[in-house]
Amino acid sequence: MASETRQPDDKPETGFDRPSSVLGGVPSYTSVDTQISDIVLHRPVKRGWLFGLVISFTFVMILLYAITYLLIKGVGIWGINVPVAWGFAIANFVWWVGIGHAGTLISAVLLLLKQKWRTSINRFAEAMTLFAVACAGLFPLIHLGRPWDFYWLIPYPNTMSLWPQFRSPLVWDFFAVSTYLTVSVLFWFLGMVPDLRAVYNQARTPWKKFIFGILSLGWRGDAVHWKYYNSAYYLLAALATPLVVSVHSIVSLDFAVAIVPGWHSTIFPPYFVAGAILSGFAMVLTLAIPLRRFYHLESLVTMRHLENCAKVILVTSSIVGYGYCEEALMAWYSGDPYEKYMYINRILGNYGFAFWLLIFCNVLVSQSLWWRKARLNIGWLFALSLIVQLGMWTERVVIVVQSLHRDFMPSAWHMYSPTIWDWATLTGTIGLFFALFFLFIRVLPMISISEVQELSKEQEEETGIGPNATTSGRSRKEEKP
Amino acid sequence: MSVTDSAPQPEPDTDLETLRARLAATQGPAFWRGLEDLAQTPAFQEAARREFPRLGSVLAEAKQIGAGKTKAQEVSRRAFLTVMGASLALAGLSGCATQQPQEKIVPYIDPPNDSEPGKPLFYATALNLGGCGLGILVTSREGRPIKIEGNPTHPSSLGATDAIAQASLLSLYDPDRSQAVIHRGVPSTWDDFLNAATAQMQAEQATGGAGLRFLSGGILSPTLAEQRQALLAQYPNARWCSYEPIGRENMQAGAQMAFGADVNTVYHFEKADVIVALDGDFLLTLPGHVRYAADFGRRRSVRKAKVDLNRLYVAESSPTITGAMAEHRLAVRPGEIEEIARALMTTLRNGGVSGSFSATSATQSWIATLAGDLQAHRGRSVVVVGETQPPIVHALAHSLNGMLGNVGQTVTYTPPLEAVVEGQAQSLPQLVADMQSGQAQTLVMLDCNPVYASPADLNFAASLPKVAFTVHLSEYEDETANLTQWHLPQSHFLEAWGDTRAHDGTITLQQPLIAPLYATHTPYELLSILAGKLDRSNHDILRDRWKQVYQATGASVDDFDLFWRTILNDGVVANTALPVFPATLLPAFAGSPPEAARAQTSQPSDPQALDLVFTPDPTIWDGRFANNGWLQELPKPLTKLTWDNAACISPRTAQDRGFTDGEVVILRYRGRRVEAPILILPGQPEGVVSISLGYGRTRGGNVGVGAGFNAYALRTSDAPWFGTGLRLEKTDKRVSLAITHSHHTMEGRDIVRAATITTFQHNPGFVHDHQNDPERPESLYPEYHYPEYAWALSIDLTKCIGCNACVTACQSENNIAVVGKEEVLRGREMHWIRIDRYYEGKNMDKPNGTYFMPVACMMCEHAPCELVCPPGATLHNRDGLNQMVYNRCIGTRYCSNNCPYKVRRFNFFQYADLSPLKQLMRNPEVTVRSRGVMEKCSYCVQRIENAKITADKEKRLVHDGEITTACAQACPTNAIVFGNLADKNSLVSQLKREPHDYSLLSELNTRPRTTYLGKVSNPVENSGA
Amino acid sequence: MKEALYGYLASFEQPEDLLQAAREAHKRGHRRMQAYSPFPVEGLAEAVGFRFNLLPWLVLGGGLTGGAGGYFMQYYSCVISYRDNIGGRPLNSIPSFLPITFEVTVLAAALTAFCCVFLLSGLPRLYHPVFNAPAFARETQDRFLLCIEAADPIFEARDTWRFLNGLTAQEVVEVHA
Amino acid sequence: MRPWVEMQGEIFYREDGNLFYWEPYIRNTNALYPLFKQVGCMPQFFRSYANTGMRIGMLGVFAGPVVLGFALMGFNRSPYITQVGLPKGQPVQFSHEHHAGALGIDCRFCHTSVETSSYANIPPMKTCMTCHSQIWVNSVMLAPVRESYASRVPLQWNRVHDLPDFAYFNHSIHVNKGFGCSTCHGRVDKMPLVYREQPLFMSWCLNCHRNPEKYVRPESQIFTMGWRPPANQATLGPQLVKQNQIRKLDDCYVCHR
Repeated sequence: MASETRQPDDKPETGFDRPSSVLGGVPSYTSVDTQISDIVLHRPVKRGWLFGLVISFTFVMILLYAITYLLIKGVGIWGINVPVAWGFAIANFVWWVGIGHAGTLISAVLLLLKQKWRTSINRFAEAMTLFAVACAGLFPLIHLGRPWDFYWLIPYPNTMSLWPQFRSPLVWDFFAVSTYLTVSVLFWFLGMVPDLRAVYNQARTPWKKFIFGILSLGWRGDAVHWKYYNSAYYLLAALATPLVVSVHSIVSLDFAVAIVPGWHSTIFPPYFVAGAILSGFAMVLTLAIPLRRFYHLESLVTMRHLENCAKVILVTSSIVGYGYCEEALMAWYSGDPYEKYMYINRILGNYGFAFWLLIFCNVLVSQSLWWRKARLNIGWLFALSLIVQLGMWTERVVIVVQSLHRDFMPSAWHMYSPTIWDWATLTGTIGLFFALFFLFIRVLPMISISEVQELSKEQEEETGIGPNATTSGRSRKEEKP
Repeated sequence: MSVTDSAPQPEPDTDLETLRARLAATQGPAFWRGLEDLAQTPAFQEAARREFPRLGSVLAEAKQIGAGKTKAQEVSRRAFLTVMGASLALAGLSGCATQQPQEKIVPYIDPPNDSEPGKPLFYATALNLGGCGLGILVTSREGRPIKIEGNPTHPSSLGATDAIAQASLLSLYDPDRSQAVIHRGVPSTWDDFLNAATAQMQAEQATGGAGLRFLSGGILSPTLAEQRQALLAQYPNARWCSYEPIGRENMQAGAQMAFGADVNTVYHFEKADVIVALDGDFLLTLPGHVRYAADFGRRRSVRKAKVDLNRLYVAESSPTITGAMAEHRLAVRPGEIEEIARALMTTLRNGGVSGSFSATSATQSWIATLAGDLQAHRGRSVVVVGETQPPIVHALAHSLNGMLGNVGQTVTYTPPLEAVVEGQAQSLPQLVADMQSGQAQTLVMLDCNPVYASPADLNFAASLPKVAFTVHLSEYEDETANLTQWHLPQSHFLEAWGDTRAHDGTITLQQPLIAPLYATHTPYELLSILAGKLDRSNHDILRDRWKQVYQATGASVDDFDLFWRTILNDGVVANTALPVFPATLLPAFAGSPPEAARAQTSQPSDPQALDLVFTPDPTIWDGRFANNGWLQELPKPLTKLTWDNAACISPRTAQDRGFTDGEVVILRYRGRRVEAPILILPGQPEGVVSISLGYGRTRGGNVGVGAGFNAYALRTSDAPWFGTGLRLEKTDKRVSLAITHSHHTMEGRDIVRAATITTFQHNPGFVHDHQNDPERPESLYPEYHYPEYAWALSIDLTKCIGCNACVTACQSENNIAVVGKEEVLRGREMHWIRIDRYYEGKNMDKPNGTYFMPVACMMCEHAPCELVCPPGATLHNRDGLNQMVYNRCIGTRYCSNNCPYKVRRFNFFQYADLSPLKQLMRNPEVTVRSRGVMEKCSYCVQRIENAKITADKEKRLVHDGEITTACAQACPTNAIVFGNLADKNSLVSQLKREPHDYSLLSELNTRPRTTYLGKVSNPVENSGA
Repeated sequence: MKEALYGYLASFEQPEDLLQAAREAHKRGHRRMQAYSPFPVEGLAEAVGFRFNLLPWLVLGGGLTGGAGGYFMQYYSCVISYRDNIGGRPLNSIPSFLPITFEVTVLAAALTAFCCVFLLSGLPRLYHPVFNAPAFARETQDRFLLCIEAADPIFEARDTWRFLNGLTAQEVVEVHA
Repeated sequence: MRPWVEMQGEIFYREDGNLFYWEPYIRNTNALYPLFKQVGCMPQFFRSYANTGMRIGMLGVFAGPVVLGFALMGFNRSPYITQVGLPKGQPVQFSHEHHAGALGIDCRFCHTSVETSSYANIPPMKTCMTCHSQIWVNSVMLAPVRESYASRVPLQWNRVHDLPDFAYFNHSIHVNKGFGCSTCHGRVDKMPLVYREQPLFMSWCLNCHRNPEKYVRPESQIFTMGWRPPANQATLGPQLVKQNQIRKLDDCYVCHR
């Protein structure tokens, strides 16, 4: 829209990108409302957006094709075999769940920590969470030999009088992931209700009015509603915080509970969670950087946000690095011959290259963020976010495949090589993720209106100047004759 | 054309009906099965089988071995689109509510006398293999043979079997079997053949059969031998020649050389303290090897109470399981064996090594040690030579045995088993000459495949068309069938009457288990047809012959029925073992070895040249089992190679010449060439390439065709087993070899625990020494108690010879699917029990030891797999069995990941062949697993449960030895013992109290129910060899 | 045609104005009134007479019930319903049962919280008299509104109207049901 | 009170470094607003009945899945799936009511192997003909039987009690341990055409496998159709369980292999 022609982008950007400021200047309540809801309501379909959607939708089609073929033929179409009975499917699952962590973390944890800078990124971070978890949830389902019997994991009184085997980490997974998904949806939706009302108010066409009206449940912004709303919102945050930690801990237990050398390790939960946050924040950057660029949200999603994400990445990647060292230490210290062999084999064995790749991507590259210059270099941040994604995915694959392909009995050792269908499924879910996201930014307010309004008020009170204060009725009253 | 018109077969038909009905109701939503079975519904397949046998078989094959092949993976576009949309949506719901499809019940018209529905029946019969008959008991359910076990009363079996015997069941149900008479490539009928044959024979009658030629394998059947005699009497000028690709020409000639007469040598290993095998693989290929393995195993028992160990010396030119069992193994070029034999002889005569030939120090000391040992064990030693060695070596062995006073003790001689005694080596070239010259007018080939298996230099295929009238009776439409005018389908031995001889001559009656599935007949019938008796049935021929034999003994005809029933029931004809043959050594061999008879084994002229050795294939023998999926997928004992043969070379040779596994090379040998993949085999002698026969089939079934390369193409009649002058040429081609066990060493882990006998005597508990953790670490969990039954398995690594009998037995008992080469390459073979093979020592050219370790589900009491199974499809029962419930399994494969022994198998595709023909073969007591389901060894729980039911009815407990597992039952050496641990007196309990009993990976505290007895060997201490 | 009067709606431009107005109204004894704002305003609820927040207690209850239920579900299936020996582990494997217990606790609590927000605030309610006021079109934008219902105990048309106009309201309108 | 447009202007003219940045986004958000002001009210998008509609909708959203779930469970237990009480058509209208009931023929006359084998055995055509070669020799109803016996083509009965192929049931052990026919097959002597008495659910099997004492009978009663647990079953049952050495078997391998 207009902004392409008139480009205050660089001039003000320099001004607004003072990393200190959470918002680029103080917007008026109205402008916040309109600016955000316009993206949903009035902004015409842009070629760039359409292009992106088409690309990602193509991959959704590939995914559908791959899954259909899978259901017809069986999981044999993948590269898995008997020592390596879990291949890409589970690695992708872990990777996606990890990405799904940043959203809730940002919105819940930072909310409890009263971090202002969460405000303008939490909404799409949460959306990201949902879509990532949706992609993740796909894998445990399709990796089953008989997917149509997945419902045997649900405890319900059946004619066989049988129950799930509650000692199995996969059942824990089932509960953890579904709980996480549900709570995230609730949290996301609850936060969005007032904004949906705002969009409703801005909407012109009956259809939009109808849909947003229904979705906003007739929200009135009543003071008492706000009261309940807030306490519920904070309670959900308080619930989501341990939840988000538990989810990836439980996912890590899929491995830690097993006796496979390279899996059976007590440090898995913390180090999986760290990895999850790492990949999650990387994904936030991957999404935020183009978003603010194309939708001119530089003043809402400021350098402050990007830099903070960068800092989180730096910390978590260091934790992950510590995890690697810890594993090596335990392999040596435990004196367990199998562990020892596994770790040496991980570094120097058939899949050694993957190990060095993940060390480079997850630990080394992000160390550059110690320098502020790197943290403020948007281009570098974007590149880095992609590198970290790759690294984290590689780590999951290494943990799954490399540990399995040589365990206790040398007679059973066998290599694993992915097939075209493994890749199709992986890229397919990536397509699905972005397709959902593209749709999201067009149909729902991607930044929380009410919260930014609140924030702008607070800013106004700090700075003393702003578009709202001066229109005070009180001041006018004095002028009255 | 139709199969049904010529042979009445109501029985199979009705069965197929029921089966098709039963097939309709399998677990899993019909929706999905519908998709997988698209265009492969049993009805369609059945129709196809009847109308176009070839097509039917193609479909069956596509399903049998095609699971991994792309052609079977392809899904029709229509099928795909049908699901494309619905699939995702329906995937979940389809499981919820599905109505049961209607099953039919088809009763008998008249019930068969002695059979009760749901109860198995056992029939005694025998199969011919490797020059002697093996007595077996066949389990029959509702008139269908479903399992083969050894016949305890049969001298060659003693209740055990080998892999091939077990797998021969599958051949019966092979859709690729020849199903109709074929005349010049066109389907015809038996009637047409009868007319043609009668006419031809009348023509021959005139000349007394001057143009009449017969070609057959060795004839073990007395009845067939008599028919042959009669026929030759009828046609005095006719000639009968015999050719076995893996025959006993050398033994025969050797005997001639030593005794002036052909003899059949019977060994008594149970009496031998010292065994010397010169290229003599008596554990796997020698006639009677099952019995020999049993006898050998009996002398390999290491118990705290009593240690009884023989000592085995092996000098061999290509690694065999016999070599793997040897205390002192010597890998030599094939030509050197003779020298060794001679050296041994001279050494024994005049003490101290003879300088007659230049041997390496290793060889020298080997001979020295052996000589000393033999001196010490006169009369309690035995020298065995294999069929691959030239006659002179056999002769030398005879004289050695004579010299050591073994004859009458560990070695006895009988008249030959086989009826055809003319020099077999010459007979085939003679026949080909006649064919070339046109002397041969009529050629009748009985159960043989000369076009494929005859020596390349004879060029049999080219001369076959020159014969006016050719007849070929065979189970498959093989290479020969393609070139003969009349191809006649032969009955499988489970469909036929017959008789055969054990390795000691004892006769067994063969009786049919099922009416011929197709319009097939037997050699007996064919011979009687040719003799002009068209109306005599297979049964009549046998019964009448035996009636005569019975009357000849002077017994009254009235008792014959009783006699007949007795011999059928026993599976042996009492005291028909051949009498001892008074073989006396000819003077030449009485003294020191005659130099004259030295076979010219020239040392290779140019250094590049290698020795070539042909070996019988340990799984598909000479190629006659090439279409048997079980055997094709059975890992060969040492190479662990499936679906292929390869040119095996030693690591050193590979290193020197820069060859790697799977690299295709051109073998140039005596002006012939063949392309073969390289396989590096530890223990292979330096500069020797050994290739196994039987592969490279071009016709005769979809399973076998295209697998491996044809070794016969290099085989010449003058040097059928080995020769020098082989050259290898590199190519840029590679093939991937489906090897199930590629890692040779144990990585220093305490997997197989071995010691010498002296170590054992000083420290019986040696197995627990080099293990950092206690055998049974403490556990936090409360103990579960198993008061009534606690099933357990004990595997004696000292006894296990790695012969694979258990693997095939398990496959047959438990309906285990064949997956095909591609799937094996991916690491998806389905065997419930595998035999791990490890080498010990740094030098891969001369491994210090080769160990076999059968590994099946360990039935851990603290099973890691159970803990992680989400639907609880695998869990413990009250007998402490680790149950795997297929119908509850959703296929997360988590259990397999968490199984430290990796004994769980997963159905990545629909591996199980659901075609009606295969349904006939299934063990109805075991669920046929569907796609997406995990499976594993169950300790043959179907046997356990049935035994418990029987016991419960009698209000008692199952007592020891009442049941055993399929693997234990098949094992010739009784290395595997199954029993109840709760019963303190059971054999298995006793074995587990042995000091050298240990459990695999015990440090994981999985508490396996399967434990091992450490391997104890009996070498001569401080010997260099 | 005009329906019955629902109340008067005063719209302010600043949260402070609204807050103050609400306080004054409450001081005057108005009870049946609501204050609307685009974003939560500190103390506004109390100003219009909000006292006790039930929600947290409901959530606590929900969570506890969920947790207990979650554990019992596992205990029942493993110890009471089908007593299976799983890898030699005790029937009641407490450590293995904790993860699910935790997850169910969180789930139950979250669902309670979510549902109670709307139940307690009487939502969904798509139609509401105050929506008739034009100012409400900007209620989520930049308007801070105070509505005193006609049903209010001390509501008296003229008096209340004057009172509201006396405030810093930017405009006051009648709202009809 | 100023008209709305003016007020907007006011913001327009404010020269503020921050503010101008926002101008392009400030549009006449509600062009119709002045008009509404004249009317004094703005028509609502949703009418009052929308509230009721919405509540119903919410109910559907939350209650719907639950209801559907229960419906499915019910469906799975319905005769449509279990075929309980639905007589099956057969190639010949063989009446157990007549043979077992009226004529009082013992079960074992036809189902010969019920005491010894896993299969109870469906009688061969010959068994039918033992009698029906003497009586009802010309009955039209029996034509198929005679035909099949003559032509050696067996009849194909429709299976009524059909366990899945992965469940291995053994008649003999049940009969030997004192469990009667009618416990599972119902009053066959009252069935002109046989139907399923029991759903054959795994839960149903387990019910007896876990409490055999409720269903076990004295040996004499096993083949009696009308047997009901006597008043003293509570004491009799456990005795029989003890005396027949009945174990409570709920291991998977008992039935699944």
